[in-house]
Amino acid sequence: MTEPLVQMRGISKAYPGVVALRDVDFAIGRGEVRALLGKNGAGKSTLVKILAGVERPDEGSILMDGAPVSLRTPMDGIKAGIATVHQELSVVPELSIAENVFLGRWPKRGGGIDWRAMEREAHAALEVLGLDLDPRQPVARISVAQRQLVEIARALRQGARLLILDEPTSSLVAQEAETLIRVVRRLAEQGTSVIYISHRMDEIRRVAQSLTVMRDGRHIATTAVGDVTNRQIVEMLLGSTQAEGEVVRSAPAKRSPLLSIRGLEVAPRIQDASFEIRAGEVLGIAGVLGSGRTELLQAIAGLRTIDSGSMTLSGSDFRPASLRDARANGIFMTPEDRRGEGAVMMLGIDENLVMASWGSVSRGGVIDRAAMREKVTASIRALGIKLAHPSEPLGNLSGGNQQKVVIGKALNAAPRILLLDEPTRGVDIGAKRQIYQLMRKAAEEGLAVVFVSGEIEEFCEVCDRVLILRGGSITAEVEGEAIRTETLSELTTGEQGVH
Amino acid sequence: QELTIGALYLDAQGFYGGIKKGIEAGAGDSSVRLLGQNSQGDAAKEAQFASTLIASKVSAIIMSPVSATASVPVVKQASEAGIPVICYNTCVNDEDAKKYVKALVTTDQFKLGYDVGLVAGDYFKGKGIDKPRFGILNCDVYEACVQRKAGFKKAVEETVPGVEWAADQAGFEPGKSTETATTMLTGDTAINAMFATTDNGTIGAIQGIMASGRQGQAVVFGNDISVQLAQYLINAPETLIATNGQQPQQMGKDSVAMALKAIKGEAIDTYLTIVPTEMFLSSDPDKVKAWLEARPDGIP
Amino acid sequence: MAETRSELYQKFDLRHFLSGRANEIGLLAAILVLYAFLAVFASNFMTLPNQLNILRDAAFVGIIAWGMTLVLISGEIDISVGPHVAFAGVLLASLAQSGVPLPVAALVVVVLGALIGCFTGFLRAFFDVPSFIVTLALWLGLRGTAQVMSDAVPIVIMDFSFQRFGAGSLLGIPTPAIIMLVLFVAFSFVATRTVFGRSVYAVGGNAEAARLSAIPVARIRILVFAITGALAALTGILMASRLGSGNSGAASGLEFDIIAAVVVGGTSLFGGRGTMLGTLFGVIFIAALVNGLVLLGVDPFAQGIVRGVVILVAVMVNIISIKRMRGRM
Amino acid sequence: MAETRSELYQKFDLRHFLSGRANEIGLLAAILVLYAFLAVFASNFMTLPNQLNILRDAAFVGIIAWGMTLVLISGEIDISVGPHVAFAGVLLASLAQSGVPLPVAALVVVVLGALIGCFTGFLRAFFDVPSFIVTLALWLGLRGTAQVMSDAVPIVIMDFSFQRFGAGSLLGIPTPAIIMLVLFVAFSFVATRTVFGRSVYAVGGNAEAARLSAIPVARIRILVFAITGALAALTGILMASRLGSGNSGAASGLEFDIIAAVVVGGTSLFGGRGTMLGTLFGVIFIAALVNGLVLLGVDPFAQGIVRGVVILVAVMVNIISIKRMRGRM
Ligand SMILES: Nc1ncnc2c1ncn2[C@@H]1O[C@H](COP(=O)(O)OP(=O)(O)OP(=O)(O)O)[C@@H](O)[C@H]1O
Ligand SMILES: Nc1ncnc2c1ncn2[C@@H]1O[C@H](COP(=O)(O)OP(=O)(O)OP(=O)(O)O)[C@@H](O)[C@H]1O
Ligand SMILES: [Mg+2]
Ligand SMILES: [Mg+2]
Repeated sequence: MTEPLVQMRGISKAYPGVVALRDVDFAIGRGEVRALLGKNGAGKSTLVKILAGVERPDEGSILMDGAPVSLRTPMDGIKAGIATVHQELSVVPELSIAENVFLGRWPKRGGGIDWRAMEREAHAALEVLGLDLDPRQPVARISVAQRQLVEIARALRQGARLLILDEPTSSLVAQEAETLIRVVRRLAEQGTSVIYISHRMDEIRRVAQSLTVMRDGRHIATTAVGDVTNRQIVEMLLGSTQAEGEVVRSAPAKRSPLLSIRGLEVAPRIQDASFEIRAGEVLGIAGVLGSGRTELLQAIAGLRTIDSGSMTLSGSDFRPASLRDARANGIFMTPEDRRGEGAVMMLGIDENLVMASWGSVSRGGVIDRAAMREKVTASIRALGIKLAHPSEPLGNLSGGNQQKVVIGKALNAAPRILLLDEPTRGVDIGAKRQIYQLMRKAAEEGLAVVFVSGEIEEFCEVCDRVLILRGGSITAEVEGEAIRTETLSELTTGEQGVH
Repeated sequence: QELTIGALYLDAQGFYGGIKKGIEAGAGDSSVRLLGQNSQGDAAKEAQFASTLIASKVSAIIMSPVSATASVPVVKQASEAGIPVICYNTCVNDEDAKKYVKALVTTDQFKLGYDVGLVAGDYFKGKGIDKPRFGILNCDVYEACVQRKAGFKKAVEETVPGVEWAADQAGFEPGKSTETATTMLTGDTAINAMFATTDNGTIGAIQGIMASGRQGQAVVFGNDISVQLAQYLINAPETLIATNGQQPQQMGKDSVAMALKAIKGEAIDTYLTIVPTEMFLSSDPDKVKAWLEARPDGIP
Repeated sequence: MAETRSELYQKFDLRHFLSGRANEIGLLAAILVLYAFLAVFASNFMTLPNQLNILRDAAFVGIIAWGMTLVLISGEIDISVGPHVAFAGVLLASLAQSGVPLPVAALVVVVLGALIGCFTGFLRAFFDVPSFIVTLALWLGLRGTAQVMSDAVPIVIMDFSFQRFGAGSLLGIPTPAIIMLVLFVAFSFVATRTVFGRSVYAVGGNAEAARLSAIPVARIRILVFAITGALAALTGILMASRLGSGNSGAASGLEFDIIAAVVVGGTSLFGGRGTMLGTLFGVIFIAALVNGLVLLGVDPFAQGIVRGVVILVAVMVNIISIKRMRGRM
Repeated sequence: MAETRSELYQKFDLRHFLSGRANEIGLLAAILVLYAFLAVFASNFMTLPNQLNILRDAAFVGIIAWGMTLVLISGEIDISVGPHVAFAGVLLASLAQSGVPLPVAALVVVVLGALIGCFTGFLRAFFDVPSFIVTLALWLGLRGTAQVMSDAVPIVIMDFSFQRFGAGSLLGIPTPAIIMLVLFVAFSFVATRTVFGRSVYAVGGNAEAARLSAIPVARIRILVFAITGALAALTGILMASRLGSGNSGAASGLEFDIIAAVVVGGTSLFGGRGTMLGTLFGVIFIAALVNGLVLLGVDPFAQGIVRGVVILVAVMVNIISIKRMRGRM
């Protein structure tokens, strides 16, 4: 085998209270697509951040083309030909889409920025990823998924020798993920090396030739993808022979509708949606990007003005006038943008967990610390959150663990209807399973859980019923055994056989 | 045993630069330690600094109280702590001053305005103008300025009863007073005279006339004297007619002398020391030049 | 299981404790260094009367600073407090002058202060007017109102027992200082132990997340301004009592001193971060510095330079040591 | 297909154009209303001399405001500009007094101004000292230095041709106004068309994203302060020329007027958002308002109230109409 493009040797990195990497060796060849796998907090992002020059290792060395390189700043990384899409979105909301695609490397003409060329090329770069947007609008106005594509476009444009994608598809649906995978494969054929981090097992097999598994900051194994089964991968990831979860769905029991919705219209995307949410079930909502899943949940949660349609909650008329109104009626929603809307990164993990349920851990406005600690401890155990101390800032946690805190907050709010918008984004396989179980448990306790996800496979594992949202209305409903990947993807896209 | 005197300056305008120099000179002559502080025209800050001086048991306090009423409590507090208080420039109201203040060294503020008012009145009478129209740059937030303005108005009204008081705006900060004067003069083209109650206001008035191109049509009467005003008296005699100057350095020195007397328990014969004012006229450039020569450092 | 559960919290973790309080520890060290220096070089600095005097001076900044800390933590700013103090004093004096009994007048002034704060918070919360703009308008308007009401001449308050309120002391401790310290305890409690206090942090840290968690963001915003308005009014009353009059020119630039003390105390101008203890240290540090410079006999014109340098050095050393401390753990 | 798509955004889109400029349109409307009112009620307001006068006054705020806009967009603040103006004037005058030719002295002052700005930016960028703290220290220190240098007594600059620089005019337009407008064009270009300008927005909008994209965040931060420092020095020279002296008490509170004008112009105190045109409108609006109130003969004490109310109403109406406009599109 030829000399690898990049070699990392004996990399160690510690954060206050946490050792993120312990003596990790890592190497990738030219034109190789390497999947990097591991539980939340395993150290994947830290490893690639060190490659990108964002973080500096405490120990260890990096070689490119066999020669040692010093990657001390993001600039060094970019100069060395390493382009990175980081896990946490790093767009500037106030700037236009075009400017974000070219961030820091705006095309110049005659001393000034060439806006025309920039907009044209940005549009072209996004089109490659299947996105047709006016590149002049500010990024603040586009969805999380679209922002993620903007960042990918930025990295692709750099013409790098090594492309790092840290959970690039976390907020994408199957179609976009598919487009991205095609783009990555093409790049690899042209000689670009790619490190691809994802928790989605099916993607890994389609995009990567080899994979590296990490656990607790250690390198566990590197093999060709073909040499291992999914089951083996999961075992390496989790570090135990923890059983591959069977479908956790419960027996379909017909329950009475909790919330019935007829002819719902929410400008601009939801036209005529009719469906019902039943207590004690996990209801999935599937749709393509921009099909209006988020808007639908937001309308129910009182975050959007409903233009027309009728709703009945437990048999009586109901129209959520505001977030507080919905909340008072037992409806709670977790947003898809964790950093922007889901949690307060500066505050402690404990406070984030009880933020939506202060009433239950306070008396007369004064916090009952003992009650709070008990509740927080229970949540941390139930969700399996990996942390150093409950009161450390949430921002210190790995992405997946942050997501668990957001869900924990929602569960602590004790709603009757729990709306989860992409709750498993960036969550590892083990934790996903825990989250499914939490959803199931909540349903068994009588909650109605509504679940939006971009990964169709997830519906099969946890949902009792799945609604298909297309063109602004509910076009189909699948129940029980009929919930299968192929069926759902046909129904959402209207095409036959994506796979 | 070393004597310590606390000195409070009202703010950091040129006039208090002169006071400070006078006080420092006076203190230096008698090897007194000086604790100085700038009240910045704020009664609250003054109270804070005075309390600090009182708590550290200075031998005397020399101050220009910010207000005739609002400064009473600190003066009283000092007096009750057995620390003699000497007022300069301004003082608390007469009744309380009698009780708590040992001596007052000042310019007669009313007269400071009144005297230049007489000059102004005579100027217009001499020109046969019986309805001069005045714009005023005041510093009414300070009580001394209110008196200057009152004095000036009284004198002018006595000499030319037909006088018209047009605009009357605050103008005592460098720069801002120039802006206000320019606006006034462009806005009211009938104004043919300006009166300002401070050196910065007077400079602003002159510059306002220049900026609005009204040289020869409007004239300035002012208070205070400085190097720059002296320059204008010499170089722009048709614009700045007269300014009535105080003698801050003298005032400072006299205050220290009074303070030393009070500390030693000597009898102070006169509570009130009036430091004379000096009128500077553009028609008498020699006097202006002599004043300039006597002050190579430029401190009034 | 129950036991391991509480272990998550209960074992006292010194490193965690210290790293969470690095800012306060650094400030305390800065205060100690300053005190040591002044004790040696400024005669009379360490006397009891002077220390009490520092406390009294600190109160005129500190009382409002507690509210300002909440305002800044919530991601807002209130620059109207200086004129508000002047306005409150003038209003109190003119009410007293027209025969209203002082306690009633004081109550009116404080309630009105809270209402003015509500107004700011209301415009911020419901019309999205930046709080800098609303309080800028108040900054201009309240000083103007005070001047118009009093013609810029202090309005004397005749009641001598009232003067003792701001200038006097209780058990030897100046009344304003006592009020400041009592309020400090109250605000520390509010900031760390109440739902309202924690909600202020949440709103400042991420307003959107707070809203989606059903925290009443608008109400929080209104409340922080109302509290600060009431504290400004209270300070105005104390100041009127100290000066024996309502003075439209009083407290000029006070907003600035207060914000400076709060920021020196480690509160972020961008919201989400800050503690009452830090603010207390910031207030004390600056009050002791101002006092010490007078006693050192530093030339008044040069005092600004020294103050600037000392504040900068103290904050810099603190920031560097916080980083060190965090880095080591 | 490809063609229709590119047409989609290449052809001039009125709605897009307007919605991106809603703030400026609103401000322009506010200025027009103010002008209409003053034209009717304030005699001589609409005369050419008075309008030129407004422009001249505006320059003393505007020149620095261009730099301050960049500072605020980058998420920082610079409160030291007022004392910096005074310091620059005093330094210029004392250099001139000691025989340095004025052009050389002016150059020295501007270069030093930029260096002082670099110092601020440096401490911010490399030591994470909040820019509020660094510029607070400068605010105290620069005024103090100016006072010490001059003993608080204005230092006269004898050169009369120099006085024409600040007080005079070119083709009838006041020199400071010309400088302000030329700089406005330059800064508009910088802010919208240069890599540096866009980097300032990126740093203020999301510093972490900027860093990850290899934008030299530290250099940008240093530059915005250096520029503002140089502009403050330039304004100091103009002010000294206008006053005929270097005055340590000059420009008190100027930082406040400037930040107010920039914020009224729609720039966010939290960074990421703002335009030069908005700032220009903010500067003109406030300058015209101040001028108009003098011409209306409003009681000086009441002027603060009127200014506060007018600014608040203008900003509120603007914010509401921006929301409407955005909502409709
Ligand atoms: N800035 C930080 N401060 C403190 N701890 C950190 C910081 N960044 C990461 N960590 C910790 O380092 C460990 C590794 O985190 P890292 O982000 O590399 O995990 P990851 O494998 O990318 O996880 P995920 O799948 O959730 O993204 C975690 O325990 C995390 O809490
Ligand atoms: N023009 C816009 N301005 C502001 N927000 C927008 C705009 N368009 C979409 N969004 C936001 O983007 C999010 C996603 O939109 P939507 O609900 O239509 O898509 P979705 O089906 O949930 O798909 P996805 O979340 O995968 O993008 C929503 O939160 C919506 O508010
Ligand atoms: Mg990660
Ligand atoms: Mg969505």
